[in-house]
Amino acid sequence: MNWLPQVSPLTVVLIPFIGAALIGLAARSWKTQQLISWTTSALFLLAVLGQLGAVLAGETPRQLVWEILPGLPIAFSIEPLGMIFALLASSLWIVATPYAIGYMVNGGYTSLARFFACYAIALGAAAGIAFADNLLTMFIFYEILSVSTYPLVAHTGTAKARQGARTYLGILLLTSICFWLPAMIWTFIATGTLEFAQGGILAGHLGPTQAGLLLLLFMFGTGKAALMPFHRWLPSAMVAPTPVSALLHAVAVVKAGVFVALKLALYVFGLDFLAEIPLTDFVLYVATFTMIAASLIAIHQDNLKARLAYSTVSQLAYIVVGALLATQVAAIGGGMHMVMHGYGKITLFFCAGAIYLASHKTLVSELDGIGRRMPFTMAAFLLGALCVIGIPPMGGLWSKWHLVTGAFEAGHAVVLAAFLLSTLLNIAYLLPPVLRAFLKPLPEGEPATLKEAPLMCVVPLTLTAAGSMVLFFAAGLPHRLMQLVFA
Amino acid sequence: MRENGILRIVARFLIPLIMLFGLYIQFHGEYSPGGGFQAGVVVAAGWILFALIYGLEAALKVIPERVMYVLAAFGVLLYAITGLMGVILGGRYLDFYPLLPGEHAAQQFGIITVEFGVGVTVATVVMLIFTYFARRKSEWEALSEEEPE
Amino acid sequence: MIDIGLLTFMVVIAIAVVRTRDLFAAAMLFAIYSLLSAALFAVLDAGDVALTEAAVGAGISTILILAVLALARRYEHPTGGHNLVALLVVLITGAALIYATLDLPEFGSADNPAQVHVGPYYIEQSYPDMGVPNMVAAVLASYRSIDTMGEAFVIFAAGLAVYALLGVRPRSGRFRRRREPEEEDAS
Amino acid sequence: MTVLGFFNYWVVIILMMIGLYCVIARGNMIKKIIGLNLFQTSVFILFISAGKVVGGSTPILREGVEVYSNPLPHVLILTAIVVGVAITAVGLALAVRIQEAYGTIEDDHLGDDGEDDGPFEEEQRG
Amino acid sequence: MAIVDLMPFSVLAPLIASGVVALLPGRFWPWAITLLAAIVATVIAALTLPAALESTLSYPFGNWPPPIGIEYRVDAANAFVALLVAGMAALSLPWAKVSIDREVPERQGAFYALFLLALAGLLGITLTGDAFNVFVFLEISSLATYALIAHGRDRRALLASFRYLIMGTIGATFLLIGIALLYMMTGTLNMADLAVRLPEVQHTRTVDAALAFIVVGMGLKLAMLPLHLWLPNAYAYAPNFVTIFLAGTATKVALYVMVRFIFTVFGGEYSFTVLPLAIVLMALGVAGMFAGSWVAMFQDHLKRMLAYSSVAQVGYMVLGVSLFSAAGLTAAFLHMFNHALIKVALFMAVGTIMYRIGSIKLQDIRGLGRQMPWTLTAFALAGLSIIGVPTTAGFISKWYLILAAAEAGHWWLVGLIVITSMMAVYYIWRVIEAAWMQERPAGSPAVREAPLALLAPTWLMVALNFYFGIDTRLTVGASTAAAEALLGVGGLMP
Repeated sequence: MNWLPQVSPLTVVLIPFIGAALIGLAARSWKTQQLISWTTSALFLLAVLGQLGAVLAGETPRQLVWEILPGLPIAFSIEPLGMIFALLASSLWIVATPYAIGYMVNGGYTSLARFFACYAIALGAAAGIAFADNLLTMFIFYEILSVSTYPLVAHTGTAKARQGARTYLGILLLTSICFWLPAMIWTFIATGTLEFAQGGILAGHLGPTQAGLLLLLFMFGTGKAALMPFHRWLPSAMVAPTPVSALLHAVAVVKAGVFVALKLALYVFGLDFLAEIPLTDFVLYVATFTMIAASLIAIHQDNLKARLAYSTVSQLAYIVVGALLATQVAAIGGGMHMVMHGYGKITLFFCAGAIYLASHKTLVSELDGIGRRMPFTMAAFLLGALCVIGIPPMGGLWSKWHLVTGAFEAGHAVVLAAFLLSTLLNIAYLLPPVLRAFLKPLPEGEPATLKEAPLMCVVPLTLTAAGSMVLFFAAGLPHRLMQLVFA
Repeated sequence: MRENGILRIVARFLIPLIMLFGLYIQFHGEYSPGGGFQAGVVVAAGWILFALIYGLEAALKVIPERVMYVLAAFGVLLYAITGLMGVILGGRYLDFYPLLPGEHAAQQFGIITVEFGVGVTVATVVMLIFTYFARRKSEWEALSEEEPE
Repeated sequence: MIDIGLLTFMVVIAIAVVRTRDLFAAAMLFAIYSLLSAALFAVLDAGDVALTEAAVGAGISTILILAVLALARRYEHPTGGHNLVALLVVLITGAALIYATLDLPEFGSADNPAQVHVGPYYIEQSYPDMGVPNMVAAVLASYRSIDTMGEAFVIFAAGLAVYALLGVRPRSGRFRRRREPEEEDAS
Repeated sequence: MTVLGFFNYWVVIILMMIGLYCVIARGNMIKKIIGLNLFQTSVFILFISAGKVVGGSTPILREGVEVYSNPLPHVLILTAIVVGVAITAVGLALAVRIQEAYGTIEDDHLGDDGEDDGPFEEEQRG
Repeated sequence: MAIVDLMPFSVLAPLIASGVVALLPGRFWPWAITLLAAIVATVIAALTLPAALESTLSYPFGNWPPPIGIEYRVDAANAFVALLVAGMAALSLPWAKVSIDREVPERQGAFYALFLLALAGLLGITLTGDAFNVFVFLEISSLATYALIAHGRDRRALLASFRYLIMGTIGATFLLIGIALLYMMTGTLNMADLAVRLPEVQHTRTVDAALAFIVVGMGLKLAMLPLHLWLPNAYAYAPNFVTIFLAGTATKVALYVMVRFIFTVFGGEYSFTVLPLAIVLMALGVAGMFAGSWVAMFQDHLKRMLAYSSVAQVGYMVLGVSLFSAAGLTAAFLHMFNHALIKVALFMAVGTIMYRIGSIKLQDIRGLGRQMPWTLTAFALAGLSIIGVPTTAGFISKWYLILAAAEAGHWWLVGLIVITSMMAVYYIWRVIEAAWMQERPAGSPAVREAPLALLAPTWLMVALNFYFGIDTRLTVGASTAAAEALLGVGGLMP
């Protein structure tokens, strides 16, 4: 990737915002808006890739934008973990763009300019979170992400959509302002800095008990990581159009949450210090509980998107567990799982959307035999499901492998058992749709018009399905980057 | 009260006396109790007495409302500009020494001028306020006649 | 010593003002109160203040109140409730003031802080400084001239305010409906 | 200080309390304004008594007078009286307008804030 | 001309201009001269601030040396507040033109003259070094303010004005009682001189009571919690421009006077030991924060909502003072400045809505976001600032307040501040949701976007909110200097 120009971190973050502004200005011309969406996502991907070479070489490009108050700068730095998140978001955005265009146009939605502008802002905010050099910068972009996705969730404007969106925003803002913000202030007062540093900044400044409280505040404050009991927003947000659920609630928003959790564990607490905190285990068990409980709920969901949403809740808990096990291997597993689950889950959402677009079916129980009419979609669904479950030859294997090894190393037998149980549950709720679709006959009276969704939708989901398979072979890149975190 | 002949006659003597007294405390303020404010009140009281006896319209013919309003602003401006003269002539604001060559003369000149400003403002503002209060009643009555219930 | 008789009389009048529901009587009693306090000021050597209080309190204020009474009901409605709160506030204020007096310097003593600092300068220097025998006038118009300018502007502001409020001709007819006959409850 | 000295101050304080009570407890707006005047006048007395020197006289320079009372409080109270009458005038003007707008000047009858009685008709000015 | 000779003219310019403006006919010239006077005052205040940061400036009126005469005595604290007051006037006047032409169509000369008097009064209170002069200029500004509020077109404006008049006068009289007691104990009215002479008579019951009366008196003008009753209606029914100006200035100046007396005249050490000021102010501040925010959450009248929010914000400032530390005072001054920026922007946006649709009830602005996008966006952005989102001015002051609370070891305050911020989120969010997420009620007429004359000043204020949220050198620097000037009593000695 060395042939790509390396721009400053701020520029990377600004690209989507500029794109959003241009989309807003081009409100009249739908063609121009499409063009800008494409260009922006492409430029964004290139800009992110341009950073890869330097990061792989062990550098950390930094940029101080402005120091608001002494010790409180807006600053960016591109370190390996953020790079993983940025790569995930940028690569999936460019796939999601055609899907979103195809879906929104064919689904007959209106106010597309607002939709795509907010979409771009959300991606820019995700990049801002990925590249934030300190907690304050991260917090700002975290809130921008929450607020900018509200119009997306409430896009249809119906009472139900508004209600869902209100729950969504309410929980995210409440947790971040009531827990995260005080935790950040506490950190600043205790350490005098908010800057991320390898190995953490808290060690030596706080006692284990205080640090435990701080950990609680931070982890529950990161509402986007959907730890129980603050997971309700995720199913609520499923009222959104599917491209939103796909990109934002499989990638940008939820991954931002777990990314923050990982970042906090690695760069604020530090794994060594984390291991000394007694309350870490408590949070760990909360995450483990979330993992299992969400899976159990998912099994009972007949609505496909709701099932996927609870699956997401469960999978996010994997990553939080990975962060809290406080071993290197588990943390590496957590970082890799961000990518693997991202690709797998976006495929599943794309498929759910494609099914809805083609047949207006939303329930798992309605999917009988649909695989015969929509073979590509359902095949992709299978691959995505396998990736999330962690079965070869899908990328999900590697991340789960590391996570399980980490749990074993840390000696947490309960967590280990939970991983295994959860994998079984994954199979139990992800495979039935596929089995119904392919093995059961199509019910009587289905219109002959039922066929694959438009190409604009099918191609992206095929790509992401393929991507999750490629990741099985190309897992070296995320692994390498995660190792650099500890270099 | 307008019909009361005796009152009118008494007032005819009294009002000039009141005015004279007002002028006395205005310009004799440095030597005896009194000054701009008291003088203004007394002059206004004389005018109000006139208005009570001869009617507001007659009183407003002596000093129209608009004139009062302008004089009120004139009074404060006189004060402020006297103060400003101190700055223009090389001193501080409200510094009277630079106004005239003699020290005592300068101070007395300044004091008399600003007191006069106060007096004018006070007298006119009091008259103005009285005018509005007194006129309100007749305005209400006019309103009732226009639209009987 | 201040004239105790004057003060006692004032207390009686003040209580009467509060108790009466006849606003006309209240205005008249207030005028008397002002005159008495003017007398008190004179006793306290404050000639200028006495003159002013007599002209303002017994004169202008009373005339204005009477002018408004011509427009509104003469009798106050009996008030109900919330006197307890008022009483509490007043008692606390009074207690604080009494507390404050406990350490006040002796009344009228020539070596009070107020008589030995700043004040003597005016007494001794106002004639040499400006040749004005009335020290009050000297302090008012020269030493503390900016205060007096502020005072002039306060009056000016009041004039403008009344002009803005009442220079407009009334339009609403509501006042007519609720003006009950005045002979009721003349207690 | 002698009890007698206290007594004078205390009577003045009682006057203040009566005035303040009249402002707070009375609902009638004219009564409130009268109360305000009572209150302020009593404060003026307190202030003026600060300047009194026993055996002194009015601070106007005369032959044969040695002791003068302090002129400074007098000046301050002159100003304060003017301020007081200005407040009275504005308060009364407001009372007149309230009488026109509401038909009463009993504050108690006017209820509180929140309820909406629609925008007041626009006034004709001039 | 040295800056010290120019300094008093930031008060005198509007004062003198008021006499002129009162005589001007028509609709243009009164406004233009008023704006000119406000700009002059602002420029002079802006020039004064750097000089005052270096050394205390003193301007004796009539060339009589204090304490014989009256002086204007300016250090970092009052130079900062003066710049704030004059600046807010100059910034809000461009907004006023169109709005006042509608709300006060006739006799604008008197209206603008009253405005100038209110402005000059506030500036006079701020700059003066004489305790009684504070009272006089307080009354100038109060009288003018009562009249300005009564200009509101809703009849409740009259009632609000009258109630404010009663409470304001009681407050001013309390101040006067305090000054009288101080004078009886020291024989002087000059604040710096008082500061020198008070230690001799400290810990007398009279001085204690004087402090109490002054704090309560200014608390009334400041709308500190139990004394806030006048504020919501006064803000709600005054003409929009008047609300904007008052929200930006009046309570701040009252707080400044209170702080000046507490720290400079009495000395912070004394004030906080003799009266339980720390605990009382903290309790009232916290109660104000909560009660104000709480009531604001249920208001459907946007101006009342913002007015209650102001009560809450005053609580923040009082809380900062109650911490009795350099950090706390810095936070209080910062919040004075930043809250002025925020509230002026918010009230401008609300006033702009009112200008167009004639109502600011929550149910009447449903769906307005599409028809007046610029106005509502300005409201939303200014709303971010009152919530305290980073990169806005509101964040900076809350951050400092939190640091000050933590420094004093009051951890629980951090939690409370965060909770009240959440309440701010709620009341701002209600508006945003109504404006964008709901449909325009059926049958309501189409609305055009507001005229540029209203939008441009509003957006300027919004931009300033973000500017001062990012570039904090001026605000933090001046606030720190102000706090130091107040705490270091030595700096004020002649």
